[in-house]
This record gives sequence, structure tokens and C-alpha cells, in this order.
Amino acid sequence: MKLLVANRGEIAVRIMRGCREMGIETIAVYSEVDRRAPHVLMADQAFPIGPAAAAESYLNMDRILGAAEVAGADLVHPGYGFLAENAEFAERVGHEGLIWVGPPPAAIRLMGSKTESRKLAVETGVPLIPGMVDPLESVEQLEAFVEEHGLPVLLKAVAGGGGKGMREVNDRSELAAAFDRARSEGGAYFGDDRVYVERLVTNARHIEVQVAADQHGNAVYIGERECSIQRRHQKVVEECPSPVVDADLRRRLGEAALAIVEGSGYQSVGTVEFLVDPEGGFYFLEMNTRLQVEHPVTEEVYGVDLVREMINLALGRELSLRQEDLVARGHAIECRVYAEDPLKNFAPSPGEITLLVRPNGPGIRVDSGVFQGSIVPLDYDPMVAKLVVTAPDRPAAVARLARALQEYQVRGIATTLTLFRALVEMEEFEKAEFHTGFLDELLASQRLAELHGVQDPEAEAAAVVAAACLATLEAGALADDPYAHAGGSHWWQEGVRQLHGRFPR
Amino acid sequence: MKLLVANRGEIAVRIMRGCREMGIETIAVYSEVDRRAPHVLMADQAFPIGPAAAAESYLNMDRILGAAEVAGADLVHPGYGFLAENAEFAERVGHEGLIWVGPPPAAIRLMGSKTESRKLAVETGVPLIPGMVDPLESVEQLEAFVEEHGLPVLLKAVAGGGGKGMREVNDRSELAAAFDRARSEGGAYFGDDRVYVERLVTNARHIEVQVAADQHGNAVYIGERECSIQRRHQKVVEECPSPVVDADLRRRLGEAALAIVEGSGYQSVGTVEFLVDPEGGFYFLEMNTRLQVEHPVTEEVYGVDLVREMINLALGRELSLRQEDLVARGHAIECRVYAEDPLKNFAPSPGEITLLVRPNGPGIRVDSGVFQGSIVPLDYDPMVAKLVVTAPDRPAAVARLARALQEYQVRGIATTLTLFRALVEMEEFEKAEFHTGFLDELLASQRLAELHGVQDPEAEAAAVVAAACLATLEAGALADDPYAHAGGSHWWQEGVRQLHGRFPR
Amino acid sequence: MKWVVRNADVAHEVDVENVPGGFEVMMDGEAVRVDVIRLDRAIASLRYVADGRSFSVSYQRGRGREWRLGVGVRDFDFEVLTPVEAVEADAAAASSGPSRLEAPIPGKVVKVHVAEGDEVEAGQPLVVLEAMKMENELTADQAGKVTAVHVEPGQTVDAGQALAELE
Amino acid sequence: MKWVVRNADVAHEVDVENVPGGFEVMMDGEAVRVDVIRLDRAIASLRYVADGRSFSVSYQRGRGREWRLGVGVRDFDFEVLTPVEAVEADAAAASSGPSRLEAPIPGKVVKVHVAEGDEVEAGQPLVVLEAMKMENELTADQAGKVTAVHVEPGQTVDAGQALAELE
Repeated sequence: MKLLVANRGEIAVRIMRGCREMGIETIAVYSEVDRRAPHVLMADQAFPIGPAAAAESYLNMDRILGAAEVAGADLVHPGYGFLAENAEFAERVGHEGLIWVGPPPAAIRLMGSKTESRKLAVETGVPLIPGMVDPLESVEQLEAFVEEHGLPVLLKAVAGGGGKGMREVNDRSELAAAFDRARSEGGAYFGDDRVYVERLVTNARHIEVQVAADQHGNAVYIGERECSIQRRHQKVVEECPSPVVDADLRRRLGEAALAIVEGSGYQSVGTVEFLVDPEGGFYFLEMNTRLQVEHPVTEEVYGVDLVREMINLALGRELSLRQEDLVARGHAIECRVYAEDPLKNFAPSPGEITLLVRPNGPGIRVDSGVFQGSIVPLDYDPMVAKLVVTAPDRPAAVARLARALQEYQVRGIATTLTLFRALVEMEEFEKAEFHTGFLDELLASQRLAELHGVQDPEAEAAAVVAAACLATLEAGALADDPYAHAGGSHWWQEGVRQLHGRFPR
Repeated sequence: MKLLVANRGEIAVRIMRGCREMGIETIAVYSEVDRRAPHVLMADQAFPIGPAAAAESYLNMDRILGAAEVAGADLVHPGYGFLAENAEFAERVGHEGLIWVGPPPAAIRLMGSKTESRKLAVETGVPLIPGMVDPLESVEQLEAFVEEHGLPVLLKAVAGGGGKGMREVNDRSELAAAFDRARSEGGAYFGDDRVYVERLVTNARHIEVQVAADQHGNAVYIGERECSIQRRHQKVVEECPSPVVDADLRRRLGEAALAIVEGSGYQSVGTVEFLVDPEGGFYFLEMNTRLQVEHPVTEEVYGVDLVREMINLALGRELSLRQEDLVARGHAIECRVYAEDPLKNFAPSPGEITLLVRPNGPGIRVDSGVFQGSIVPLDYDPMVAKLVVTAPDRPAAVARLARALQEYQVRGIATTLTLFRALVEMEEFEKAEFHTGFLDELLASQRLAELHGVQDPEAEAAAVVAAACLATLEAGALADDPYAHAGGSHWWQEGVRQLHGRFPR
Repeated sequence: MKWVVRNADVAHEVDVENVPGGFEVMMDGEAVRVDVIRLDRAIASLRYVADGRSFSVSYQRGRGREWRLGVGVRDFDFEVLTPVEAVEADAAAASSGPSRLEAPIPGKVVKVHVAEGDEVEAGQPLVVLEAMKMENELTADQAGKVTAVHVEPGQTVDAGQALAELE
Repeated sequence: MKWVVRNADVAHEVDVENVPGGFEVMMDGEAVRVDVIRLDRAIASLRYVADGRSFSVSYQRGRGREWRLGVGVRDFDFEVLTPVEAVEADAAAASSGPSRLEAPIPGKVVKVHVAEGDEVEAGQPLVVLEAMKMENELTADQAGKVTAVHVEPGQTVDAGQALAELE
């Protein structure tokens, strides 16, 4: 049996690892800039499908299906992003006589539409945030909504997701500009510039439920994930279980999620997202009809293998999990390592990874799409790896995360590790006192800067001494000194003007 | 609080990781050849304690205690091997006003003596293998024992352990030679040339029980480990749980282990080893009064942190574990990666690690004492890392191990990964049909050779094509080609004369 | 050798001397003996001989005399200059010209908010650059008049390329 | 370039030609187009252009023309020779002299079981070498007469050092 992974990066690697363990051969597709990428090296077969631009490669259905035919693929796994939630692609895969590793196209189409999915929620009695079910026709309409429901509001591209094409508006004067920006991003990234509006629930937590359903009428929920630490609606840190969900709320969230699964005829693994307000009331946000970036924290805490399960479900096998067997053990935290520089307002930081030291030992898992020497291309999502720590309880997990962040060293590109190192020392993080606006507020304030900039005279003195000694060694080095500087370091190209510990104001 | 680790390699790194997570500062000691070793890099303070020879460094109590004083240490953790089971050292640590992270010296002394520990087993009603309680005075005495109990017999150095100073004798003509060799090894490695004899139980499994006891009278057993895959009585592969232990046997083994713990006044984590015969009868072997090499498989399956627990126990805290909470989940397998060449009768393979690619992703843990560029010294135990895989059940764990072994790449030294790759494909391994003699018999036979040599024409053709292309590239390479061969490869120094897939007969 | 190690927060004078088994370092008038072992071109181990304090230091050189060092969880950016270079650098800094907006990263210009002659305030958006699926708004670092705009929407730019000039 | 790639099990004649985007390889009379990408000095990616088959190959050169290649879970040791070298090697092999016992690894001589003049059988223990806490018994690879013993107990030896001579 052969499976083609229509994706790249860490998720393509994750899926191929699962396939190897199941005895399934793997087929990689790759763009010109990914010729040396890990997912290509790991595959049993690999096919070039075009230039760097996603539209001409990883979004190019014809090329991908062509490779599948040449390679003799039996299954196609889309990963997340790219074509993962593209119903048309799912249908074409089926028409080619291939097995689509994901939910039925109808379910993708239904849940992919904010308006349709909200209608389903209403029908199944799952609570919703006040908002317009239909897309906005004009700025006037938007202003009318604000008139009725007040501010702040959230503008969402109908086809958006993963924080893309979402804009928060807190001031009436910003309405028009935000509307335009949301539409242009929607058009640019999802080929659909329709936008709708909803009331923004403040101090809410993003809590999502992992579900799995087979083609024989069985479905389970596999606990929840807390994903409240977001930057511009983009998840940055996720954990399982949620520190604020008790057994009762977990059951109620799970049952609401299963109602959506049933109502949508969903079959595969998937995620139903909710907002939970400070009073414990919850509202349906959307359903992600794919394998989620943050699936590992659920795997660690519930002892399941979601990739294996997903492939088995696609093959028509029965769900291997029973609700009563799904018991959480311990606590897991995932940090998304992005090639972005927290010291420069999260400017993208593409380039060559000149040093990569991964943490290891007990309770550490790294799902990575790069290795030392990899060149992070400018053309795709900036996430290069996921650091996942697991420990018997949350305090131990936080301590383990701090330890892992000490061991994790990346040079050549700037990464969000810098952010996590500051975050892990914060009292709010230790106490899990955060909401979806927490990180953005923190970045807007000076607190993180001050925290990161905490005087550490011992470390600073060591850095100064080391710098002087290393400079001396290099000054004395012969041209062929293997340790002499290799040049072409990219953090510089970003224009390093920032000061130590200075965060964007 | 500061903790000095009187050890090196992966276990020193493991302990320091635990300390970092507990907020305890770490102190490393190192010999001349370990100046760049990972445990030195990880420590907050590091002190040289002498030349490579263990007797002058890692076994040198004065130097180690001197470093502890200079550094202002509060605790001393001995790891395993070296001074881990040296009661005198434990006492001296106490006399210096430091906290010994391990059991009371009296318990070490008691269980460290094969004869005394066997007497305790008799008193506590734990079954024993027929054997002499007192050391052998002469070959004649040995021959008399064989006369009475028959062959095969096992010769054991009184102070031995970890497979060192142990000899199996199957033929009367070998008795004298084996007696001499066992005595000389005992004298050389443990400073005690006394040897005793016991009947060798054939087709038996090595199954050991993890225990933990505090200073307040609480004790628990944390399941068992199956360690039957051994080479010359040296564990090579361990797993948890044992495929042949059911709930009832687990309870009986656990209670026998706790009887030994109570009888010896044991306080700390420790391991009680048993032989289990094909009929399910079990015999007490010995107790290891230290943190065990294979502790990770228990950590993974029971969701505990044994290093953290051990340090807490040494600090006089109460056991954090209750027997009823200790429930196994999933299955874990550990492979010990030794710098030995299975293709050359396991000849030691010291040297520089020129390439190190570690497996990663779900269910993979590597506890390692080396990094790429490390030079594995000739002076110490050849274990360089431990590969631990965990999965929902044993078949999935075996599949995951096979996947990990594909990803794991080491060059520069030969390792036992080659052995594991052959082993993981064997039906006996898949079915867990093995006993303590399994591996030695396998190595003596040609089966493993044939298995490893399994014709893989596709891989061989790829290797031939790659070799020719790479040779062409190098022939055309300029002197400063960064990829040109660096020279000084050590596998060659071992004198590679073996053929592909040829195992020692 | 004598060095000036500095960034916007700190400036230290450091005198380094090779001695057997390490370095004799005079930092701001205080002497320390250290051992520095380079493990590869990016990681070194720094040890203070006196009290055994040990630091794993990751390091990387940037353009010219720029260095980024990582000690534990902290990153430090320094210029490491000879005393002469330090003086020259100060002189150069003093005579800095008008402000110029450069592309911090390679990317595609999505919007240009200003035209030559516009008056802008500090923080006002000038250009929107798209990279890695995100739109990045580049703003004026000071108030002033736009004297030139070098790019137009749809154009791809390299890192460091001039986008606009202010004065 | 023409190569003879061989070990005791196999011998292949391979003709390799650089072509744009990879190599044209003629192996035992069969032609294949491959792409070989070296990621560092120890790992390469081999891809067959025709059917996309992809292999991650770890490689290392030994002394002279020896190579060890890892494909998936299998290790292969080859000599990679030019046709001329292959012929010379065969000639040299044909005229091999008496057998010599060399230390396969550095270590300490613990025991010497034989003296000059002893007759030994194949597999008979000659010297016991200690390394990495284990005693390793070195045995005669053929029956014969001990013509010389170069070491004595307690002595440390390097890899490749001659310990004894047989004939």
C-alpha cells in the first residue's frame, strides 16, 4: 500500500513516520526549494511538482494527482493547510480512485463555510457567539452590526482559518480599513474575499475538542486542548488538558462536539473549536476538518496515535478507541517554533539554519520539518518545528518546558523560542491565567520586554567574556580554521538593530 | 540547592535534566578525556578530577569529595556503575555532611554481597536458585558442587554486577579456566576476586521489579521490566511491561520485592531482579541498590519520573506514589546503543562520532551521552545512548522501534544498532519468545547472519550506485570541497575485514 | 588583545591574553581565568577556572563585527570592536544622514501608502510587505517628509533594499 | 568514470557520467538516471529519476578505497576501485605472506597464551586484550607456527599494532 503526502514540513514527516510504522510506503511531492527537505528524504518515492510558489506546487491539484498516478498511490493525505480543507481536491482524489485520508467532501464543504457551519450549530442546539450568519455586503452593513451589538468585533474571511484573514476592530474609525484588509487577505490567501462579522467575546479562552468518527456510526471525543495563547488569532502555545476544564465541562464540550460531528456526517479525526468565557459558558467557533497542528498534546496525554487512527478510519476500519477507555494522564504543552523574530515585531526570518540542537530526554518530543543546514524558504508558513513536553502534572510540565528551552538552540534564523523563554518565566503562565487576548496585550505592553530584559549580570558577563575570547581566537585563526566564521548569517540580514531584551512596544 | 553528579555519560545528563526541572544547580566532575563531554557542558559548575583511568578519576573518592566541597554541593548522586553501589563512598558522603542520593550504606553493603543478600532472601521466604551461599575456596569445591547439582553452572564474582565477572560453564573441562577468568575479572574490576557458584536455570527470563521506598515506612513496586535479551549476561534490550507477566504474577513479584525492601531497610528507588522459569516459577537473583540503566521504560509506561522521585526521597520527602495509582499504559522498549561492532564479534569501537542523526517524533526518547563530534573514549563502559520507544501496545512499539532504527544514523564508530535492526525483524522478537540465553545462542548460530544478510537487492543496488556516484564526485572534488572526506574514520581502524551481513559464528 | 564589547545597553573594555589551558581576561579592570572550548563553529563551552562555573555558549557572527551570543536562555547582541574601530564607529554614527526605509526581509510589496512629498508621522504605515503568508506593515521610524519612494505594489524586494526615503 | 564496486559477496562494474541534474549510470550493462544530493559529508539523497524512488544514504570513506554505505537499515562495505586498481589489488592479494595478529582496537594486553615456536590451531586463543572494561580474546585465524610474539602482559597497544606472527 502506498500513501502520497500532499504537504511539506513537519506534518509531512509526521505522517510518513506513521506510515512507516504501519508498513505503508510513502510518496513525497516537493517544490523546487524543497529538493533537500526532510519529507523528501524520508519518502520511498519523491516527485518534483513545480516552483516554490504554493499556487504552482503544493496547491497544484493536477501536478499532485499526476504524481500520485505515476507513483501508483493508493491513498492521499493532505496534512493541514494547503489543500487539507479543499473539498474539490478531496472529490478529485476520490474520482481518481484514490482513498482520501480525511472526512467526506460534503462535510469539508459544510464545515468550511462559516455561515453553513453556524447554521448547523443552531440546528443542533450548540451555542453561538452573536454575529451575522451571512457575509457582509458593505461597510454600512458592518457599521449597522456594530451599532446593534457594540465593539469590539471580529472580522473573519468566510474561507479563512488558522488566524489568517481575521481582524479585530476596537474603534469605529478602523472599521473601513479593517474591512478592506480582511477582504484583501481573504482574496489573496483563500481565493474568496467574502467577510463576515461577529461580536468579540473578551477574556475568553480558546478550547477545542478532538473528535474521531468512523464509517460505521462510532464516534468519540478525545478530551480538549487549551489554545488561548495566540498572537493575532494564531495559536502559539497549546496544552492538554485545559487547566480550567473539569470533568463536567469536558463531558458537555465533548457532547456538543459529537453533536456537530453527527450533524455534519463527519468521518475521520477532526477538531471542534469553542470559545469559553470566564463564567464557563461556551460558544461554537468552527470545526477544523483535518489533522490539527496541535494533535501531539492529545496523543501524549491520552496515549493514542491520531495519525494511525486517521489512516485506519480512511481505510474503512472501525474506530479502535472507546469513550470509556479514554482517560487523561499527565499534562502536555506544545510550543510552535516559528521562523519569526520576537525581538523585531515577529518579522519573518527565513534563511539557513546554521545550528540546530534539539532538546531530548524524558518527556520531550520534537516534530520538526528542518535539520541543521536546512534553508527555511520564504514561500510557506514560518512554522519550522513543534516542541512538545509531557510530565506527570502541569507544574512539572512547565518546569520541563523551561528545561527543554535551555537545551533547544537554533542559530541562523530567529525563532519564537525567544518568546517562549520569556513566557515560561511568567506568573500568568505558571498559573495558567490567560485568555485569547493575553499574548497580544502582553506584546503591546512593556512587561514581556522587562521580563526578558531581566538583568542577568552573570550571563551577560559570561557572554562578554566569551565574545572577547572567541573574537581573539578568530583574529588568530588561519584561513582554513574549520571553526572560522562561515559567513552569510541571516539574522543579520533581518537588520539587527534591536537591543538585548527589547520587545516591540 | 546544589547536586554533584559523580558520574559521566547519559546517566549524568539524565540526572542533570532532572535537577534543572527541580530548580537544583548541578555540579559535574570529569576526567581529562571528558573535557568536552555533554555532562560537563550541561552542568552549572564543572571540575576536572584526574586522568582518563577510572581509578584515578570517577572512582577517586577524595577528588570527587574535594570538588563537592569547593563547589559547595548539598547532594551527591552516583548514577549507576563507578561508585553507585560503594557503601564506603556513601558513608563518606554522609560524613562530609552531604546528602547521599541513594539507599542507606548498610542496605548497599547488605544487598551488594551475593551471600548476604541470598541469606536475606531465605529469611524473608523469597525463593532462590540452588547455589552455594559462601564463596568458592577451590576448584575442587566447584567440581563437588557440579557433581551434586549438575551442569550448566554460573560463576559469579561476589562483588560483580552488570554481567561483569560472570561466567557460564557447560562442560566440566572448562571449570578450572572459567574459575580463573572469573576471579581475575572480579579482582580487576571490583577489587574482590571471590567467586561463588550457582545452578544455571535454562530458558529462564530475567524479570526485575522497580521499587521505591521513603524514610517514613512507605514503599511501592512500580511494575516489572523484562530484560531477557542479554549478551554474556549484559542486558541489551529491556521492555515494560513483560509480555509474560500477568496481573497475578506481577502482584506476587511485587510483594516478594517489597519483602526484600523491608528486610534490608531499603530507602530510595531500587530494583529487585528475578529469574522466571518457563513454568512461571521465580527465583531471587539480586537487588540493584541504584538507579537502573533501564529505568526509562518504567517511566514511560507508568508515567512517573524516577530521578525526581529519587532526589525527593533522598531529601526525606514522602513517596509521591501510591500503589493503587500505579497503572501501566502502553508498552515501552529500550535498546542500549553500545560502541561495539556486532559484525566483528562485538569488538569495542571507540573513536569520533562523525555523524549522529537521532530519531524523533511520537513515542521516541533518546537518553544520550554523546553528540556529533564526540570522541568515545576507550576507558569506560561502551554504552553511548539508550533508544526508548513507547506506543499504545507491544506490536505498535515494535513497529515504532523499527521506524526509529531507520532514522537513527551513527557513523565514525560501529554500534549495536546493527544488531537491533536484525533483531527487530525476527519472529521470536515480534512474539517475545526469548530467554536469557536467546541472544547468545542466536549469535552462536548463523541465523542472525542470514537474517541480516537477507538479500535486499534494491538497497544493495542503490548502495552500489551511490558509492560510484559519490566516488566520482570526490574524484572531481577540489581540495577545499567542504564535503570531501575528512579522513581518520575509526571503523576502519578496527580493521574492517568483515563481509556484508556476516555475523560472528 | 584589547576589545570593546558593546551594545546599546552595555559597553565593556576587555583585554584577552592566551595562556596555557585557557585565557587570562581583564574585564573592566577585573581579572579572571577562563577556559574556552569550541565544540563546533556555533557552540563553545566557557569555564571559570577559579570556581568551576560552566556556561554553554552558542555564538554566531553577523556582518562585520556583530556577534549574537546565547547563554542559557538569554541572547545577547554585541559589537566586538578593537579600540580604534570603536572610535571610528562613533564618529560615523555622529554623521548619520536622513532616514531610509529598508525591507527588513525579502518579500512582495502589497501596498504603498505614501507618495513622494507626503508628510508622515512616526509610526505611520508606509509600505505593506508580504512574506511567509503574512502582511507586514512597515512604518515610519520618525516624523518627516517622504523624499522618494523606490517601489510599487506587486514588486518583489530583497532584504535591505531601499523602499523609501524620509527627511 | 568507470568503477569496480565490490566486496566479498558482490562485484559490480559501474560507469558514471555527470549529466545536467544528476548522473547517467551504467551498472552491469543497465542504464539508470539518478540524482545524488550530498547534504553533508556523511548523508546523501539518491533518487531514481524514472520512477522517483528515493533513498537516504549515509556514507563514510575508510582507508584507501574502502567505503561503508548505509541504505535504510542495511550497511554495506565496499571497495570502490578504478579498473586498474582492481587488477593490482587482485595481484597483491594472490601473493599474500604469512599471517599476522594485529590489535583490532587500542587496549591493554592482559594475557599472552603462546610463545615463539608454539604450534597453534585455528581459533586457538593467542592474546587477551582488555578494552572498555571487557576482556577480548584474540584467536589464531589459521593453524600454524608462532614465529614471533611482540607483546607482553601489561603492555598497552594501539589499533593495528602487530601482536604476533604466524606461519
